[in-house]
Amino acid sequence: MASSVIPASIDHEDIFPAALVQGDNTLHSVTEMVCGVLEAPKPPKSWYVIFTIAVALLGVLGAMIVYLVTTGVGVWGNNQPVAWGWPIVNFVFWVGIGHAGTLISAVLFLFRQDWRTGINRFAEAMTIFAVVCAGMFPAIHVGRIWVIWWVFPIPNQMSMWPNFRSPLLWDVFAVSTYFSVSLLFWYMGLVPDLATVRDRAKTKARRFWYGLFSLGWTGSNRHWHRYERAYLILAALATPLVLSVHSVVSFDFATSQLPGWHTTILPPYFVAGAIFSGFAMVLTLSIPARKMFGLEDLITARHIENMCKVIMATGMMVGYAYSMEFFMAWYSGNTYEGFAFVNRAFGPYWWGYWIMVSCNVLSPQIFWFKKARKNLYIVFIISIFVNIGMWFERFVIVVTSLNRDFLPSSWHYFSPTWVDVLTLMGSFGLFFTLFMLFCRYLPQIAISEVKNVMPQAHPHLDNH
Amino acid sequence: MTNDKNFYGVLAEFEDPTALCKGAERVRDAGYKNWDCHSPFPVHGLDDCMGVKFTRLPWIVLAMGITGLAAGVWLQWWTNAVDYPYDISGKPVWSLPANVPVIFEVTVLFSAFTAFFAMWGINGLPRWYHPLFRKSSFAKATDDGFFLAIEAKDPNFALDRTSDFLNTIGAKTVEEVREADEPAGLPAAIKAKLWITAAALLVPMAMVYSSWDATTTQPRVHIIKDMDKQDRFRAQGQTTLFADGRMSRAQVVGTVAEDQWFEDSSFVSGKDGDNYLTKMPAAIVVDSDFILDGQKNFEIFCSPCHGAQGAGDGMIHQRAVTLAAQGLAVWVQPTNLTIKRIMDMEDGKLFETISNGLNTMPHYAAQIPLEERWAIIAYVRALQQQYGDTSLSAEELAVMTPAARGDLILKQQGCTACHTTDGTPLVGPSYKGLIGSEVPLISGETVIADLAYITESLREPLASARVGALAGVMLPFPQLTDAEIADIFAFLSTLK
Amino acid sequence: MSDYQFPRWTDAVRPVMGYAAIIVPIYLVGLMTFAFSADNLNRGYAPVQPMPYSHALHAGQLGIDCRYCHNTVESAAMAALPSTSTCMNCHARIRPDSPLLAPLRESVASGNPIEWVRVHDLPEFAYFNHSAHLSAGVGCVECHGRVDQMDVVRQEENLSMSWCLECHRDPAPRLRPQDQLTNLAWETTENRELLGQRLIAENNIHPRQDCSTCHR
Amino acid sequence: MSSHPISLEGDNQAGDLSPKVARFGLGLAVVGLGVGAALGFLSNDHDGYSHFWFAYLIAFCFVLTIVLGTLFFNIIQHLVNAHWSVSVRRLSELTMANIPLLAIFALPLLVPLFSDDVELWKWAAMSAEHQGVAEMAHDVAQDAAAAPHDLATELEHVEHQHFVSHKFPFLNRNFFALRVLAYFLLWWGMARFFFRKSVAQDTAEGIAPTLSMKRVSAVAVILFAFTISFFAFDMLMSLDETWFSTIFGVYIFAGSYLSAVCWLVVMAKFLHSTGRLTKVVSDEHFHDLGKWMFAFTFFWGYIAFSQFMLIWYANIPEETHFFAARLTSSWSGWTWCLLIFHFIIPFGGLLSRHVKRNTNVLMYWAIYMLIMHWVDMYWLAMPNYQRGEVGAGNPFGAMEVLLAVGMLGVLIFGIGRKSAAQALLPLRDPLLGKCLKFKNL
Repeated sequence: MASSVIPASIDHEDIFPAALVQGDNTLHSVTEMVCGVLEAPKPPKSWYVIFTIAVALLGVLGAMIVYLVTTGVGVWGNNQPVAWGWPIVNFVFWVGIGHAGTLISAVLFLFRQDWRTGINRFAEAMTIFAVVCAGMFPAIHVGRIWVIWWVFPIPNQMSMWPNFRSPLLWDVFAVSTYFSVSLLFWYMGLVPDLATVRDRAKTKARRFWYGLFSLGWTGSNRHWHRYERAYLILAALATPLVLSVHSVVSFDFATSQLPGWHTTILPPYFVAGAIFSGFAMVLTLSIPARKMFGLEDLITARHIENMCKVIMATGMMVGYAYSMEFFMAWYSGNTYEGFAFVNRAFGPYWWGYWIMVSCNVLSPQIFWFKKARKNLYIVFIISIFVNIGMWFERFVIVVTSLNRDFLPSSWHYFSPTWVDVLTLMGSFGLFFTLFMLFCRYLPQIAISEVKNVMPQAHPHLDNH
Repeated sequence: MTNDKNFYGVLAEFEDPTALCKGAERVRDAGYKNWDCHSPFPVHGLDDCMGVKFTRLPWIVLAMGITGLAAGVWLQWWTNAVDYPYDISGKPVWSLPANVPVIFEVTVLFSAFTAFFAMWGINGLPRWYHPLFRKSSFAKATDDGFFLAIEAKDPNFALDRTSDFLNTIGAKTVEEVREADEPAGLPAAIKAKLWITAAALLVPMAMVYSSWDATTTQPRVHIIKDMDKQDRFRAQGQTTLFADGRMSRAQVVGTVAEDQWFEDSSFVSGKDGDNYLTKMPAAIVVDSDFILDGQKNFEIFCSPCHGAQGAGDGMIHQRAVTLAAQGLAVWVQPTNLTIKRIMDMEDGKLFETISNGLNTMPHYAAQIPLEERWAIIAYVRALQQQYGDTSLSAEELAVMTPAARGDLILKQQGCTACHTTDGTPLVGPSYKGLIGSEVPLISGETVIADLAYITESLREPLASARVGALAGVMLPFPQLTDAEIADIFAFLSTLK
Repeated sequence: MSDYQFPRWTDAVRPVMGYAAIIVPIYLVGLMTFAFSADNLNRGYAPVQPMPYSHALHAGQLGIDCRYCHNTVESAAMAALPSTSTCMNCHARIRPDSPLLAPLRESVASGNPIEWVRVHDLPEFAYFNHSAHLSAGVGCVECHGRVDQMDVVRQEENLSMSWCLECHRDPAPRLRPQDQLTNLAWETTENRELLGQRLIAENNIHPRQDCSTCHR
Repeated sequence: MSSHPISLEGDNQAGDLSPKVARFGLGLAVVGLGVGAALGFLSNDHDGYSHFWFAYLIAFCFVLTIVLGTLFFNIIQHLVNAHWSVSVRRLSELTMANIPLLAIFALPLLVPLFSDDVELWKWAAMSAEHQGVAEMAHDVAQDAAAAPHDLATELEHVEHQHFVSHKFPFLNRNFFALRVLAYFLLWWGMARFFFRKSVAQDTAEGIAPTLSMKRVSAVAVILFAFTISFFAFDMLMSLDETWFSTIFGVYIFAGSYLSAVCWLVVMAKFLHSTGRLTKVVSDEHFHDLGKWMFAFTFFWGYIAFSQFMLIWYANIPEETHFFAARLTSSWSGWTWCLLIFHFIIPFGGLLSRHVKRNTNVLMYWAIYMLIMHWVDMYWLAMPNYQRGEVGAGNPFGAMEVLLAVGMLGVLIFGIGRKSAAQALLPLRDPLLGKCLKFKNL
């Protein structure tokens, strides 16, 4: 008979990972560390540098939008047959970035992955800002942005209603629901931390504003009880929601009959791709930010390593989808499908395709090595690669499928105009402006959640 | 219980989560109802220690989720299948598979909003004022402090006893908490503003109520004017392109449009050379459809004056007569189309009359297309067959007296439309007492009305026009023979 | 810590917020539904015309057919406004000196048309053809109302897209025999639906509902 | 961090239960497969016992997907270092260890594969008598000259032939057999590795076996993804030789993992009823298994909906015939049944935490979902039987049920035999302590 006693004192990093809060921290020092960032009289110099660049780019975005609206969408490279060019690529790219936030805050919460606490606030903020950037592109893509309200079922003078059978309208509902729910989720998580900032406030203005938004939170346990339940419910709702949002984005393409777009694996493939790109963006942001604001104790090497693993896994899923698409394109016997995929790899946009494959499938393979996962420089570079690769994935899907459609006489090589390029750059300006403001004025780390995973937080009760 | 209205309760601080849990168990067991713990993070296990009942939040969310599901279904069904169904990409207007994504999103939206707002609602937040905030030590509750507060309104509460109790169960410190010494109700100024806002909200509603279906001289409000008005050509519009500002352009002088050219020019003119056509142009086949077309156009364009049966008694005539009596119109009765003169008139002459007008009748070439003018003539002929004069035979005429023949001729030629026999002046002078009277002519002369005068008035009415008459109104009657004029004279001579 | 505290009366704000959370959305939706309704915004337009022409007198009392003046209506997309000469058919002799008709006489003298104000004005991205509707058997009254009773012409229907589509989806109850098109007062004892069905079958009427029907 | 030593009270050995279970399984297998086969062979409906082979394939895929699901359950728990599942992991290991046994029951499928008389995989016979499209077109032209009225039908046939013959390099008898062999070898290899290492950990001093399982799991998950996808394409999707769907592998995976979790619930509950593992597999573990059931009911619905909606929406003939056949014929009843009973009802039923924590109710849901998984397999495969023929119905009777039960009997027999040699839980797993302590929020 085998022993019925579990071996004690077995310690191994792979099975029992390092503590989530490094260093000799107490509950109070965690508060100090996080609140210190926004209570400091001045942010670090690098903050000013990045913020200035971001605001400048935001100005470029504003100028581009004004130019677009006053002149018309002809200033873009979009034309037949690539009528869905650059803006939709950017839309899908930004929505995808957004997904990691929900994944970290909701899905990892459901999977009881404690390590999410260090980065979830970050990721949720990133989600919201990315969705803002994403939502902008279809809005300006309609050309007449002053009639964008037509997509909502609002009583109006035409006595018309939107067409709910259109995937584009599903998008409107999916993205706006996603934005609303993400915002609620993010704000809900912020409330106890805002209360912390409120209670430490040194000025009347801070006490008023943080007080206003912390809703009079007292840390009451009866409140915490419902709060945690609501948090769980929101997480449980956000998980299928995040699935649905990028699935709906994929439906924009997959419900059509265009070879290269119409394939049934697109919904889960898009979701995996979104998580993939989102995690890469979280890494891109958190590696410099933890340095800039001195949060290395809270966003630890373990967090970064875990994110690398997620990137590798989702990168593999994306690779699986690439190969399934190729196999089915051949297996179906459909000549058009076959052509579309050969055209992807060896057509006029072959470079886009191979950038995508090498960035998305090949580059994360380095994370098989623990040393690579531990090396911040490598991780940072790969995360940038993945961002680039995922942008190119959307470019490949949108542009290569459209530029050689069924009618060879209408084949046309799409190239972006300077307005296209500056608009994309400007959207990064919007993103980073919001992000920098967030870093400066709101707690970057979920203080109460981090405290909750510290050993001090657990009551030692004999009767349990 | 305490009688001090402003006394809130006592606040105890504990060392750590463990102490708090143990303390909470004791407070629970002591039977307190109105009390709570405060900690910077949710202490797991504390719920059991406090005896917190499991929240009903999930059930509320479920109920609202189902509501959202129903709302999603209803929204799409109502908008796309009932209120505004239209055909897009061949999908049925009510096609569930395509509606699933939005149903799902709306369900999640409702559920998530409910989870969020119901949670704050049940928690009684936002509540910016709280007596506990008045204790500076309580700031630690969101940092690293663990507190337990018992409210004074708890039936078990007694200040000393409760404080001692808290001390015995491991509290680090115990403090008394009082409400702020200020009124709890809304200040009057804010109340007034709220009422004003509420009243102001009624204004837009009143505006909508008053504008509903109201007659206005202002053009409709188009919220998005986008492309409503375009710089493009539209019939009868205005333009800056041409000097006269008209978009509709006149035909270039000296040109004939393709559809205006006819091999048979009589179709356009009603004349064959200098002679009027006596029958329809060769291109026209008169059948019942053609006559019905003629009827329609007759009723549109002719009947207002000539009357539905062509008797010259249309609604315009009747109104004009009334107005003429007041001196507001200068009116000649429209010709009765069923008299012999018109029956005898050539088709070509009738066509010319419709096209170019005659005497007081305006021209209708601009209003009535060519072929329909011919159709009107066909219909007029049909009217004449039904209501027109039936001519007497030569034998019958021969046995009549000359005066009787003259009476008949006047009626057949339509003279009685303007001239009466009883002395009443109409457009023209009455025939009564005419013969033998002195007639002042517009030329200044005066003549005796005799056979020669009557003959001249019928042959050349303009030359013998008398003072006070509407010169040029009366038509010449060249078709009358001398014998017929003699008969007319004989009839007129009887009217003394 | 600064000693700023929210005043105690902020507690009383909460019930107000609760009511507002319920009332404001209902209020906004209700207001928008009625305020932006085509029935509210589009109907009732009765512009002041350059001279007081009464359809009630001419078309109603005198019974002049609509087509006497709007004579292109059966053959063209647009129902033409009458030229001055059409007016002068009668008014050369009836009320020739009326001061109300001064613009008419000026128009004759100058050769410039009278600038009538368009009442039923569709947006220019919507194509509408009068002749097609008349030949299908849609009477004037279906869109223009009882013009023969109006001293000043007024837009009775909202002319919105969904209003157009209502009839395109279900034309039967709005069809009438060809000889009653301009008879605004026409009534029949026959069931309009059945009559319409019969006319649809007889005249092969299939109103189109695709976008390019009107947006071409 | 380390775990506290926790003494495990109660019986965690199968002991004398193993032979009983094995005997029960054997009986079930003999009766089910025997009578089922007899029914099939007695009612030869003039098409080479095709009906029987369809029923056999359905039963086989039904059980095999459960087993593959448990294999994946194992791999993924090691990959993500999960602690909650340690108490039921041995149950999944006992299930997945039966892959070689099931491989034996794949052998009979060689009959329909290589027989020209049986119409199971229609491409099999077609690939054997493969005629080039050009030759066929030539024949059609000649036939058309003789009998012009048949031209449309003939051309349709050529078009069909074109789509199918294009795949012959992939879909032919030998390569198919070779591929299936490869899948089973790979699965066997993985199952064997994880089973042996896990058993080795029971007696090991350190945690070396656990660490090596963790290392291998990353590679295993990739292998698993591709093998189960291509297995799904080969065994089930190719039943309709012209149809294709890129998501099909994921669809089969979703059903597979769902049924595996259900199977674990049933096993754990059965062991509870015999007084085993009562202290080890607690309500918390059932709650988590219930969450997986709920999550994968949803995930299955999501994948099934994605596949259906995209094909329905685009409505391209070569794809849409799959759903057209299942929505417009007598199969529509089964399709609605799948939507309502495989998704909507269990979704509602498993939503509440009270259901997930009530082990009796949860077990009924698990059994229910296993039945629905069989319906799923039946719905995928059976409409291809007598496809397109006049009067083709949806044959469902004792034979289908008996074969499925018999195949389950095989699995139970295998589990019974495997369970004799070691404990019913990984005794010295380093995460077991954490597993026994955690509580759901």
